[in-house]
Amino acid sequence: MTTLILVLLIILALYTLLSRDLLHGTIALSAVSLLSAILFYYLYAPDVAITEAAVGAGVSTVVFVWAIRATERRDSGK
Amino acid sequence: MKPPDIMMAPVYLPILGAALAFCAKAFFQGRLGKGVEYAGVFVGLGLPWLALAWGLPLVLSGEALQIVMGNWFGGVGILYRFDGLGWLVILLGYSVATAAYIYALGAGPRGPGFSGIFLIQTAALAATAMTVDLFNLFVCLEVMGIASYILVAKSEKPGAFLAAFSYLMVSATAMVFFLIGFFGLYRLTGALSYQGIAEGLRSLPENGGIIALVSLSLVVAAVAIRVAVMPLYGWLPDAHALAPHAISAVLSGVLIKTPLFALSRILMVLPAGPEAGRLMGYAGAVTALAGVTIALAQKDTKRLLAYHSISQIGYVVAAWGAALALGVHTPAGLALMTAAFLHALYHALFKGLLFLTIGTTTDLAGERDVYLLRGAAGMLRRAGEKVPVTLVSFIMGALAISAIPPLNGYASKAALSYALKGTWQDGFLFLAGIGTTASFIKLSRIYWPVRKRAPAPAESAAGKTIHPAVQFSQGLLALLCLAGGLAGPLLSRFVMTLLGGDASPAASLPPQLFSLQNLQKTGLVAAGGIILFLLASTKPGKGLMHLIRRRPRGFQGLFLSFTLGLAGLSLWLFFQSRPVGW
Amino acid sequence: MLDRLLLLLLFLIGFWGIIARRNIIKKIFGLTIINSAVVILFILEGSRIGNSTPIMSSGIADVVDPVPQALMLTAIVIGVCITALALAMAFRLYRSAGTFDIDEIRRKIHDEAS
Amino acid sequence: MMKRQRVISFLQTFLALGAVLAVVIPVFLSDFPWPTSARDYLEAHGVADSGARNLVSAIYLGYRAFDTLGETIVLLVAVSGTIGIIAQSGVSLARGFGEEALDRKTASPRLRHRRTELIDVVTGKLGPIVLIFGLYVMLFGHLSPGGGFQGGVVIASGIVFIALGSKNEDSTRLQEAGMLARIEAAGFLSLILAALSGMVTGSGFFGNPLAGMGASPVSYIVILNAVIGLKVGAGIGFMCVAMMGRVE
Repeated sequence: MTTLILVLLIILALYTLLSRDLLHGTIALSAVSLLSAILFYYLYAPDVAITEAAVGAGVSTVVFVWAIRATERRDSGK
Repeated sequence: MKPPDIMMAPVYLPILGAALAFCAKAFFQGRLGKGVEYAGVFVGLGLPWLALAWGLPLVLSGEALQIVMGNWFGGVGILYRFDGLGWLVILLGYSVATAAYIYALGAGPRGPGFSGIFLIQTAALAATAMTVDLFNLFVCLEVMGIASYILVAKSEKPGAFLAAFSYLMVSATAMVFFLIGFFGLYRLTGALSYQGIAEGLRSLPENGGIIALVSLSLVVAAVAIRVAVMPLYGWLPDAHALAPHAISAVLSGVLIKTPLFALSRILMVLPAGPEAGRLMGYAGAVTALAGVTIALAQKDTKRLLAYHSISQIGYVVAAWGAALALGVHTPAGLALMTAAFLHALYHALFKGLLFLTIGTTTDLAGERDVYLLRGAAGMLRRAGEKVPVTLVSFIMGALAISAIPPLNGYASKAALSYALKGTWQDGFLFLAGIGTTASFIKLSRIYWPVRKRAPAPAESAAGKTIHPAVQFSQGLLALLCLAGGLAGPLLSRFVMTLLGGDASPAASLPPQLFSLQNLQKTGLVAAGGIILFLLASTKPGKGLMHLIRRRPRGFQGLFLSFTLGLAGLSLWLFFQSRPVGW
Repeated sequence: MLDRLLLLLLFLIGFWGIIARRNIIKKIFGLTIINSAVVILFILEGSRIGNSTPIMSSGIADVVDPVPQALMLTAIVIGVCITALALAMAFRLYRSAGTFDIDEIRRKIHDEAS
Repeated sequence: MMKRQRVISFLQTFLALGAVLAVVIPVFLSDFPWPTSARDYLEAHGVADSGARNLVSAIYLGYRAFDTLGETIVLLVAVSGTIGIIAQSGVSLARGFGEEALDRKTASPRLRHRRTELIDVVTGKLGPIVLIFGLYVMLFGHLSPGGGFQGGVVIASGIVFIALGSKNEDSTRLQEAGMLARIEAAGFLSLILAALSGMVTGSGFFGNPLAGMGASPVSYIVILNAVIGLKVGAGIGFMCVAMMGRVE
């Protein structure tokens, strides 16, 4: 179970960094946060799971989406 | 109010003051808001001086007060230690912060938000100086960092956001490496405080072997990046040059020294500590020389001062590293650590003074280029400064950094060269002294009266005058520099008793401060400086300096130098722990 | 052993994102990823010594190590605060330089300064 | 010129990654047995010392409460710094929450016309429920998983729901940035006073003031949870509401 989630995390992290569209990157990043929250719950760490879900997926996604909304969505260069 | 509570005053009083400042910002407007804000600033910056005065007899007698925060169980709770080193670093932090805040009242950023973040930064400085718990050091460095990123970005100059962003990214990444190092040490020992980790490591075979060495190098490299030693200095020039003047003074004066002395608490206790200290000492000596050569090449006045900060911190780290290598409780080690702290304290004073005076002058003249700005002395007089406080303060600061006798730079550099005599580092520091004198002759040219073919004399923008608070803070720092210089031997004896406790009587002090031998050395440095300055203003000299200025400095370079510094440190620790070699 | 290798790979991907990608928002993505990787490392290794949640209701025996969990709460929140601040600065950089590419931003700001 | 620069940057990346890999491998891949000394002590004495059955809350608000204060300060500084940096830029999106009046009429038109029925119904109804859940997570931190921070962030999302879903006429004061800034500042001040209260009753800075007295010591942790929850909720709510540029 842990290994499966870690493999998924790696795939999502790669997609976050490689995708042209920053908004897709943000959504993939909040998926990374959510998956790590599920992993924490599985590893008997509910406090960290709630924090990771609420703070990691919640607040940082809001801030990322706001930053991209206020600026530019396409990632031009490499 | 038991002793442990008064000891913690320098930490929680500024936080209380910051809370008052933020309440003033949210609740009150106009005069009431100002009143509450200044009440918070008084609580935050004024009262802790009483706690320091109360603590003095305790640390003078060589005692140290070590408490667990809130009397919880020591294995899990947070340990704080109030001893001579802590007292001195808090004194350093508060003196520069108070002078810088007075300057900010006159010319710097204003408002309750600024006061709150400034107070929180001061609280983080005091906490970093006293903590002996590794994860609490992580939190204190993060609080200090985040406060300084925002204060750097407050100056609204175009480059300030890029400087603050680079500083933030490099420090945040370094702190993640710190967490990995902390993970390694917690995994081996199960303890959080330095003593607990040290005992745990010593009970393991080979002191924990490769994992302990790698974890220690991760922790040391992450903290060393805030000290801007040679490979890891890339972020500092932009951040210090583009920050508001009051913040540049605090950044250069205190923010690169407190992590250094917090690191000395770790390296004094952990088994592989002296080896890491030795390598950082060597890196410090190289930093002193390289920092000066780059500083000599700079055009922008504040960037020149920022590179000087790197070079001067190189002096401090050279002596500090050698002190740790020998062990602070040996007489030679104690003399080195005393010289290192003395120079750190004096550098905080004269570098803060230089940043403030140069800031006032360049703001008034609207020009920051060393080659274009001339006749600033006349301009200051015309801007209504009857008593030339800024000019005199600048001269005293420049003399102090070039180690000219009556001022404090001379006393601390004499102590440094006495403690380091006979080592190659002393040679490097001697050459760096010559470079410093040359670059400060170049910097002081902005004040010289205008010659016929020189560019137009600086004219201060209409209506700009110098605020009395600005003059007061500059005058205060200049007097402290002079007093520090005259009372050199007395103060170094005082610092030695605080640091050494029992070993202090045996340790030797530089015999006679104004001895013929020291004066001869100063004359040599001054002559070398003038010759180097003349060389630098020749055609090939300018070409070489242009080359140094144009070297590529990218964002990636910061991280590459961090990783190479990290790998170098762990290799060094690995080979040092294998004396036999394979 | 495989979990630790995957975690090391996740950390390296995040670090590669910080140093190699030229878009500063991607660099902040990388910072968030390496922060998550270290937090997972702490919790994963900390949970090997027990098999129940550290809430001491009656009859609970060998509990997972609560110390790394308490420390990682702090690390997660600090990571998010650093990310929020980095994004505010990236926003201001975009407004002054018109692009997220770190090299162009540096070139534009150097042209303005000199 | 571009080709050479690209090669240099590739080499730098490769070198940096190699150095990091070499240094970090021993720490990541070591299978040294995890220390159990801290866990054993807490299992035996955790509940007795702090009164909280949730050991993570016991550490996080009892043994190492100073770290939590540091964390709260980082959050406060980050929120005020982020808002300060954005507000100074005077952007249309940012204009909505400048330091001066934050009345509801300055929301930029771009946001107003995109409000679908879905947002009105969902957020309008869900707001209070999320707030109640946030308060529950906050106040029961010492028994069930959760606590100050988690409850605070859930409350912040509740505030965002209310700010999104409120109709023109019946909006509560809870969504005005000025009000949230006041709650945050008051929360921070009361957190410091709660921390200092330990000194008055002689159990030291961040000590448990009720340790000696009759009341069960866990109520100190509940107070800390409540104060931190309010402060975090108001702080993050303030940032999110400000970033939304004051939707009607």
